[in-house]
Amino acid sequence: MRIGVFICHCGSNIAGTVDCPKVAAKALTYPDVVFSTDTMYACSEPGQDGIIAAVKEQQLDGVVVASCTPRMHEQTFRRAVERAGLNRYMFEMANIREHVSWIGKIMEDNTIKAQELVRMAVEKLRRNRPLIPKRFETVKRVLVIGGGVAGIQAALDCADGGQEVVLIEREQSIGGKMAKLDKTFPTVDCSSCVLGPKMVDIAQHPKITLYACAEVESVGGYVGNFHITIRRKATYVDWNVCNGCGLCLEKCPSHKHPDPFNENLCTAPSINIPFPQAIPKKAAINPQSCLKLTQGKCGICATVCPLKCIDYEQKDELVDVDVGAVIVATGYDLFDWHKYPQYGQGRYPDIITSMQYERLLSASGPTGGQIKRPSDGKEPKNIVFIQCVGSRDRSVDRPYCSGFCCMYTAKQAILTKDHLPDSQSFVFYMDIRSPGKLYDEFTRRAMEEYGAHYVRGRVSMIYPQDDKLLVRGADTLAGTQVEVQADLVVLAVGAEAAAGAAQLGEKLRVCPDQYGFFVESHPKLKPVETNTAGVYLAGACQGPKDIPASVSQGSAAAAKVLGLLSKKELESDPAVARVNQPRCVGCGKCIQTCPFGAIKEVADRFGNPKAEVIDTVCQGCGICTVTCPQGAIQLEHFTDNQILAEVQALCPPKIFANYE
Amino acid sequence: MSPLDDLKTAIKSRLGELDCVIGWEQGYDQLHATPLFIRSEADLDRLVIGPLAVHNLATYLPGLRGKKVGIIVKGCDSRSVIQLLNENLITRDDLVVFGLCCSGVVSHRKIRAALPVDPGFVEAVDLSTDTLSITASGQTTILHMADIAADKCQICQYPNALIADVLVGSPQESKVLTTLACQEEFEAKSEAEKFAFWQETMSRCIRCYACRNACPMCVCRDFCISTSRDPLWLGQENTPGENMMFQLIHVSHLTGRCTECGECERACPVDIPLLLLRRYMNKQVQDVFEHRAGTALEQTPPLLTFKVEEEGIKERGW
Amino acid sequence: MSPQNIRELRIVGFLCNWCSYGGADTAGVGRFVQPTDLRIIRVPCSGRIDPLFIVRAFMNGADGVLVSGCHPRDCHYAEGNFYARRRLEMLKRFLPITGIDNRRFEYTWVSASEGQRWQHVVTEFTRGIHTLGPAPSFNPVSETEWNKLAVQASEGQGCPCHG
Amino acid sequence: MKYITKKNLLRLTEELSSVYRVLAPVAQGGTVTFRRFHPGMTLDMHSRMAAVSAKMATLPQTESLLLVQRVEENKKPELTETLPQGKTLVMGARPCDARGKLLLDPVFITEKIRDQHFIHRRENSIFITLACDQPETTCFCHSVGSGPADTAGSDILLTLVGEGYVAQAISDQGQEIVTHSFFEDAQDRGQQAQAKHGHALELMGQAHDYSSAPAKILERFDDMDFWEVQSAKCISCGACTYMCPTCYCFNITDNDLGLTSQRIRTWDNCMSHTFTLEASGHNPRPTKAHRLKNRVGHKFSYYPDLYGGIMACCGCGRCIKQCPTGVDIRQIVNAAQEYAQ
Repeated sequence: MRIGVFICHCGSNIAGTVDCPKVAAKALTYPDVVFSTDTMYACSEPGQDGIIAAVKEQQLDGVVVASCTPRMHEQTFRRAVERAGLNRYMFEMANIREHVSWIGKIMEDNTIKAQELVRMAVEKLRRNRPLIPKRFETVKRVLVIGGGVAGIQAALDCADGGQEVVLIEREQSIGGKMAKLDKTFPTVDCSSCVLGPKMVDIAQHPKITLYACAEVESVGGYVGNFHITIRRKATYVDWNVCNGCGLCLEKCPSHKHPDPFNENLCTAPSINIPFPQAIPKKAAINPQSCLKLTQGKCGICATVCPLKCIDYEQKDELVDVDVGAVIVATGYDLFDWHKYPQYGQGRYPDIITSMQYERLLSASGPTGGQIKRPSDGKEPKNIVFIQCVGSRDRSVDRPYCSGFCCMYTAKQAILTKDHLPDSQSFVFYMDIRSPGKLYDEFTRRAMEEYGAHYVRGRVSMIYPQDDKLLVRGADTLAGTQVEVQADLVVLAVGAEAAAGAAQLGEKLRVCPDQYGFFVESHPKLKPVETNTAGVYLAGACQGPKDIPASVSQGSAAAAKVLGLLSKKELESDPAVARVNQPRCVGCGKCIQTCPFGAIKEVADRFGNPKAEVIDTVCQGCGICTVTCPQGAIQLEHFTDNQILAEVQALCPPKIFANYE
Repeated sequence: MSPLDDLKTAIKSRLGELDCVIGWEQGYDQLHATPLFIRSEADLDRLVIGPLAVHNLATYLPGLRGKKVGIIVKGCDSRSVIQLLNENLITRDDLVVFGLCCSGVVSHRKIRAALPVDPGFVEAVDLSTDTLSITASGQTTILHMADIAADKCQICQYPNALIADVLVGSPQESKVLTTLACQEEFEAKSEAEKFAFWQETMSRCIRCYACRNACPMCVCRDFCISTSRDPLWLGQENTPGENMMFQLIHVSHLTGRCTECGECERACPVDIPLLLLRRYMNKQVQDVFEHRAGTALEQTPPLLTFKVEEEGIKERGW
Repeated sequence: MSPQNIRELRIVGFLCNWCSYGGADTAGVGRFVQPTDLRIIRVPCSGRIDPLFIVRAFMNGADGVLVSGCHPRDCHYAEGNFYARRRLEMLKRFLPITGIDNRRFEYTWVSASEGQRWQHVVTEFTRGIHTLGPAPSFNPVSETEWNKLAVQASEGQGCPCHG
Repeated sequence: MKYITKKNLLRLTEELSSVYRVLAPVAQGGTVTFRRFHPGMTLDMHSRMAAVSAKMATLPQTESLLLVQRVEENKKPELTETLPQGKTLVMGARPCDARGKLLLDPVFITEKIRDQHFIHRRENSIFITLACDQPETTCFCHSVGSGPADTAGSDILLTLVGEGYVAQAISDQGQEIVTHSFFEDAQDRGQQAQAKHGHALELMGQAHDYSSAPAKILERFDDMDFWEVQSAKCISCGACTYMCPTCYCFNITDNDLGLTSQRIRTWDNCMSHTFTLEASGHNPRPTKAHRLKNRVGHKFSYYPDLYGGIMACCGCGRCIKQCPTGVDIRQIVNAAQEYAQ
């Protein structure tokens, strides 16, 4: 083998604390190394050209680059060696920046360490072999999970791009959180006027199939060929027939249960259509409160329905779809503010959440757009908004900023003034975070034009005083305590990961971060990709986001999917497990431990059981390789011999001239 | 009828449907038994059972896959059969298990140690319930079974076959003792002492792989990673280090699978106390996973599964 | 191999690509200074780490071995670290019987964002290994040591019932 | 004839160990093996026959053949041949050990091939052998042309008489050693030794006639049913070959360790699957039946066919005595000899 070694200075990033020429010189004494040099920036165009030229001139058949972390530039250099005519797997990287130059102070130690890491890479490379990917076709269909604004945007963009789309929504209607909002910042335009047409487009698009009241039951397969089973929950109404006339809603005698769409500010009938613009506009029975389903009596809806579409016997239904890609747009939930003792933990009805306040502001809400406080229905005069409820607070394990609360609080202060010109808004805030187009101007308008009184400080306590709430807090700018007699307190609750995200993540093999939001492939360069090929993220399931950002991500994810499915064939990663069948004793331990079901039992020509890897399903984790006692199943590119070579390079065994 | 007669009758009635039944017969002298492959009723006459029938015959089963065989098992051997079944390495339908209720077997090593000179020329052996009398080179020595019983028998918890189509003999009680003094004594040594012990012990290992090939759970056999080039885990050089490495490969691969039958140690031609390692590992498995290999059908070896919350594992905090 | 810097001991790290290797990168990006003894081998998943790699490192003279993977439940491959935890725990518990001090081996979980934690783990582990000093070599390294071994053997030291 | 007390023999061994690499039977962990002897150690000549033969004196289990080293300043690797050094003395070998040694000669020293490593050891080793006064059940040296007091291959033959040994110098080198002052005249102990030799042979009983074995085994060559029955209880380990004084098969391995590499020769074992495994994955001896056939066949048929009728077996019985499952090579050869359709 002829190996070339390139030691990158990375400007002074590496060369500052590693003697790069010395590392390069030492590499020439390593076995099979025929060429070694140091280079200023290996990843730059001249750097890559240098590698390509050396491969050609020196007839190299393997390349080692010692530079930054392979997580940064492994792909870059693999493409470079490919351009030079080598297989992309005949390349190894030694991480002498993040793991050496940036963490060690002593030049001498760093240089020795860099030399050893290069030596290790050389020993690994000596045992590499060219790997050729397999090609396979893709299913031209996309699954979008979640019908909030991000999911809607993604579905429409995919469908407009010519792909079939299956959109599933857990709730009875699509629209998500945005459908509940009254107005949106910073333009203060009507939320449903913006969203409504898009929801209708979903219903009418010939390429989109919508399943509401549906969830992902199971996921099989792999990028380009996912097999999805969808559970359509029983609605007890035949949606093929229901035309959403609403007669059943009017006649339903059981309407005492809280209405979740209205944030439990009012009640709803047991058979319901959540809001007038709902898509699909179909009635569904709540099995927890329906008298017929809980007690076996009633049945009025079935009697009044002109289309006879009520079916109390309806069962959940499983639907199988094959898709080539999945977009996850499952959104977020609101922080449960009851964890805070200082806000009364629910004892005071006039402390409400920002989302409840949206419903009070909304013309289609329980009060018809009149701001009336829950306790006595009076119009409030002094309204206190408290920001960062469940944001930027380590004590409740929510150290992150939810990002949009500053903006919607400003919006609500503005709308309050519009609704109640005599009112006075107070906003307790920590910092105003409004870094968006026209955002800062918007918050200033709330203060300057709408007279909202912004107090920088936290609220320490709220307690009732007569029919009012006394809000006590600090004004950290003035350095004083402040007290406000409030008629209504609105908590700007933060965002948290949606309930059920963890379970969905497990099915899709998408990791949640420590707060339950899904982790993107790279925080900067791959913001909508996940580590599972073919699964993409859109909207707040990846982290708190406002509407413009969610819509952008929806489009971005759609663009990624369209790019993926525009390819006739995909290539599978060849660094997968492979079975050396003569060595396999057919015990099936690998099959037992594979998390992906990527190994199946086959019979050899003598009928003996043997393991076989399904290339496209294997994700390359290597659990099987450790499970197999006879080492018959080896993860390509990370074989036992390759890793052992690295161990031996670091810990060379003692050699004896005489063993007697 | 004696258990041996019961056993012969039972085997006779099943022999027709089987390729062979594996049992024991007398070996090169009266003191040593050797495995017997019974293929005809004539072979059956040579069958012996008892304290000299030391071999765990389950070792042969994976190699006979695809054939219908019968096997005679002691309590400890039956654990190996169960473990092999649990690991899908043998087929229950192809197997007829003749179970014994075992009162223990001898340790030839202990017999040797009890005699001044190796009993190389055995003239007569006389067995009673509690004693073994050996006449060798003209001298007769009477040994007490309790002194020469194999270590595993002194702490035996499973004297009666746990799996059997036919069970002969009267069931025996499990032993009160569950740990061996010598094991505890060894474990109590300092790390440096243990290190030195293995260094010098492994310096006499000849890497003949008798321990591996006698082990009923070493099912890789011809494809053991210690003799392959790809993967290349082990050098061919006979140094204490490589010899120890082999033993550690063996133990590692037995984690949660070892049935503690002791065949490895018994097979070792240079008497390396390999069970010191096995028993310790098994104890760890028992402590962490509450698992004892081969004691129940349908068990999953603990390294082939996991729990999201591991009650038995306390990780180091940093 | 060049004569090693005597200030350093031989510490081998096995890190999963997705979390801990990334965590070590993050520590680098943050310029979190660490002892230089550690040499990191990158593997796709902690589930790829055969405990025998660690044994091999020790038999070849490693003074310490550090394994790190994704936090439980955060495995890129969903289950790899769950298997790894069982395998590595058994190795850690087993080592004492071989005479290898099991403080020389640790396994832990570090996520890609925990650069500081990585710095802490490396610093602490390295400090621990330095406290223990160089590991003894299983193979005698000189003629005298071979001789010592032979004499030791004839003295029958070792297992009380087999010695 | 000379005589040396047990105590003096130990002192002699200690003295010799400064000149020779002395291999001697040493008790360790309940067993006895040949080990490098150093002053301060005790000999265990009698408690039992050493588990492993003294073969390593002339054919060590591991030996270095070549070293390849990369030196930093020099890009070209340096290649060194590592020939054995010094002299070896085996104390307390048994006649079968000494006899076994001779059986390796025609293999390693031929007209075409002269194995320098073997030749060096062969020419620089001395065997001080202890005659057996008590044969074991597994012993059959007298059936393969040897006996409990066989002097072939030995330099000195010791016979236990009283609290010491009658020493009979066989070779010139042996003669030189017995001139040492530790030795006294044997006087009438010489006759006692002779008597012991005769008694030991008598105890062994009738010798078995193996002369028909080469042909008879060859007749069974294609009869795999025969070999499957014979090998049923074999577990295909290598204990028999590694303990055998006459098994000489070896393997040569290159340990590629990058900066330093080594070519080593190690004992190989025909019971192993890898012994005949071909690069293609094909194995001409796929089962233990094939392998055991080879081992028995080689010792009692192919070797004698090549080397003038001498069996490649010294009858020490280690393979029988220490086989984990009690495979008895005598029974297999008998079965072939007595085979009737």
